[in-house]
Amino acid sequence: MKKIYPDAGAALDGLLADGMTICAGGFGLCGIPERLIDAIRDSGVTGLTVVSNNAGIDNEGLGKLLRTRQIRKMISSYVGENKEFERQYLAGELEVEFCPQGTLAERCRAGGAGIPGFYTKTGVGTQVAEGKEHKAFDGETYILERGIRADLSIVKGWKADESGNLVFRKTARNFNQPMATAGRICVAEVQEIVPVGSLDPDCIHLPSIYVKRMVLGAPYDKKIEFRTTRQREAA
Amino acid sequence: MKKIYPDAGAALDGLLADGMTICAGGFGLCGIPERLIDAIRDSGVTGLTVVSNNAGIDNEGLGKLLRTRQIRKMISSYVGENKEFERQYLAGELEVEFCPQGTLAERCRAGGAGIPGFYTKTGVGTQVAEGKEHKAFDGETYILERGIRADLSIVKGWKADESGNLVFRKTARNFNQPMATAGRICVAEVQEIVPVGSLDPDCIHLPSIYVKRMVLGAPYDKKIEFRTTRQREAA
Amino acid sequence: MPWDRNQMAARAAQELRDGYYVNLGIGIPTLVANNIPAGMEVTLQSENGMLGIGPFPYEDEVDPDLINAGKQTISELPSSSYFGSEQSFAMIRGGHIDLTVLGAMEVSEKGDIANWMIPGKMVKGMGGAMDLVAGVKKIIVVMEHNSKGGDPKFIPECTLPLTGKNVVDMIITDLAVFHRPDHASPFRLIELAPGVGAEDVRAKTTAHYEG
Amino acid sequence: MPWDRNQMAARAAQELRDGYYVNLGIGIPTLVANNIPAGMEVTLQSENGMLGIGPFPYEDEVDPDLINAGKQTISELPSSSYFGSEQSFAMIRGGHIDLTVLGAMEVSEKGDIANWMIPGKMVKGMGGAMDLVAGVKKIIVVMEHNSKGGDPKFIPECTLPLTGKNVVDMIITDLAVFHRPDHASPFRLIELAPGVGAEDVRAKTTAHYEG
Repeated sequence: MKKIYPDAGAALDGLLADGMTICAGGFGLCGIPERLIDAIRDSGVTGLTVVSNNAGIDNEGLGKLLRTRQIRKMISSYVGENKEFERQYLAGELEVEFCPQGTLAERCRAGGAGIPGFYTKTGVGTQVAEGKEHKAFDGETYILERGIRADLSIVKGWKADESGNLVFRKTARNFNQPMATAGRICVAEVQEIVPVGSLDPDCIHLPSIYVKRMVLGAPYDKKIEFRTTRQREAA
Repeated sequence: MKKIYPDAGAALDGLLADGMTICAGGFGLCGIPERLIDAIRDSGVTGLTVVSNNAGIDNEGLGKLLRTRQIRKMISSYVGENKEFERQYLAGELEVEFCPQGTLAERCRAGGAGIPGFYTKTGVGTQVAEGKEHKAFDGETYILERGIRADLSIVKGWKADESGNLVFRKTARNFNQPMATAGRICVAEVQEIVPVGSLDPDCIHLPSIYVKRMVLGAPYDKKIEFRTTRQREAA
Repeated sequence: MPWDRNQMAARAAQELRDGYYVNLGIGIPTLVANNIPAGMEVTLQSENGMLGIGPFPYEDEVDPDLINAGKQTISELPSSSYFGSEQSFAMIRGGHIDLTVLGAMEVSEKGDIANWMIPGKMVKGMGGAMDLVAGVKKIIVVMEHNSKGGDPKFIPECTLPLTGKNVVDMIITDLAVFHRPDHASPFRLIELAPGVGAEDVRAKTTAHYEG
Repeated sequence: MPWDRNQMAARAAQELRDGYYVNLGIGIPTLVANNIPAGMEVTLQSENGMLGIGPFPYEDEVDPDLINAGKQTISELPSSSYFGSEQSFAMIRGGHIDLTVLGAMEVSEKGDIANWMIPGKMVKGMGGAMDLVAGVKKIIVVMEHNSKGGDPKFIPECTLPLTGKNVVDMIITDLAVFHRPDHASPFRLIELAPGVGAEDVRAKTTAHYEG
């Protein structure tokens, strides 16, 4: 069972269809599946619903698929920093479902865990609660949120072993973990593929069962949205 | 903020009360909080509801608290291998709520994550579903299960750093992870306490926010329920 | 001649496919692990939090922190990973496990299964069985065709408390194999143990099935 | 003289306690990190999956894989840990974070908060704000007492879409501090910026409060 594909296009072969739903990992431009986004753009697939915390920036990350008008709908918590998004949204060309960030993460984890719905306090009394079932538990009001299942998950890892066990690095883990579980199939791109046995079995972030196909995406030219630094004090 | 206590009794000081609910980690005798169970026994606290996948065996693990009659009710998925349990249960002295193992793990995770209820297919059409709300999602029937919150969680870790970041070892992780989050306060016992900075921040199984008090429990004399081995083939 | 325990397990192993992730129950199902075809990659899950179960350990490798869901000591493989129970069952309940092989006391013609409780006897609990039958993609039951007293176990309606309703895809007994392509279809007899006649099976079964 | 941004942050920092786990919003709340009393251990959470936020990195330490929820590059501490977004918000929503300090456009006298959306303007989304106000144990709002146009921001009823209903515990403005002991009680004026009179505050506030 070979999970390693020669490039992102090959790894997505047979998995793309117009109108499909895709769960994408990443937070801002941190830990986004760059190669797989490029391959989706190159495939020309259209009418996509994309579940992702953010929508990239102009021509970076999912911004690339917005520019080519391949995305019909975004399910996201925060979409600032993207002029093309703003233009399409205000022109009514792009549908957006805003979902609180924690609810979004939990909805994807739930979908991946066989949970079609769960109750949360987040959003009670706000626009987010409109049209949703309300229920009281122990005297407090909660709303029902739905688990999300997608046709495909695309995620970015740091290292994978040849069997598909995957680890992330620092805050590039973020949504990659829950998104990976929500797709009927998950394709991962990683910076490094190591032999089976090289990773500590106690420290696998995403067990191999979730990773059906993978591709070596390096070298990466990781973009930074806000480079903030401090000065070394003079000696 | 010192989280390290000199012994298990001290770590539980002020946290125990008759009739309280305790979430306990472990699977069988693997990864159980032995020292904390001993300290609870020695405290004499009684009328406990204990949420634990198993109930120990005769005079090991939670079996110790059954023997002393400190437990009023167990919420568990499997309680074989325990004669005293059987006696008390059949005599009506011990209340038992059977909960499917996955539902139990999810209920504790949910409780710890602010989710008072979630839907699952597990148990639909069985005794477990009786009296529970049924709801259809996309044409399939699910039942509502409740999140569990406890007054106290007791867990067993492998290594902790001084700030309370905790890692588990192999299958001794099991229920320790979800149980740790479900308690209003969590006390951990570990085999080793290492300086802050010794653990890989990408490989922390239980971040320090969950561990409010801890105690060095070593040396451990870990019990094995079923020692199964194979023979080396003759050279 | 009816199949013995190992032959039943071998028959179940024929349902394995390369790349499958599989959970095996206690008893005969455990023997399926010894019958994985050479060259096929099958990864075994243990619901107490492990993917990639290795063989029983050598005496000097026994590790109390490394057990399977039957609480037996086991070993790890280079591809193994460990996780918590919540993650383990997210895998199972989320439909990520391809196949499970389980024992049963009764299976009904509608695919109901009873394998956790006999009222009046000491009740030990369902463990992870209800999660497995509710969540795994394909459910294979391996059981003796008749009880020790000679009673059919593949029956019109279960008499014991259920583990799951309308969940079983395939039944492998010592006499025959029954299968259904989906949960709306009836079971069909698709295979007989060598020397066992279809009438034999019919006579020892009260469930309705085709073929 | 009204408090400046840093003084408001310093006032919020007085609410910190040793051992607290805290999430700080963007803007003035971020400045609270610079005002943690010496010798007090306070751990900062970043909702994109980190506990133990360090200072901004030196130029040669910048790491694209290490950012905060505002997408700024940051550094780690020896006690830091990383986790996924589902775990990060399990922490937040499960009530494990002791305190959050947030900015706001409006707060109502009932403790409602609006800080994510102005209808008619481009909507960017709520990010993690709704989760924070729903889940964190204590919610402190730090905001200017009046808008740039002079309108009160602590008002009887929010006019903007809410982020959370009846969730705010304390309001720190450039003029005063309001607090309530629980969510059934009204806010009480508990402190004034130096040289600011209670009547000043009253004149610039439309919300009902005590004290």
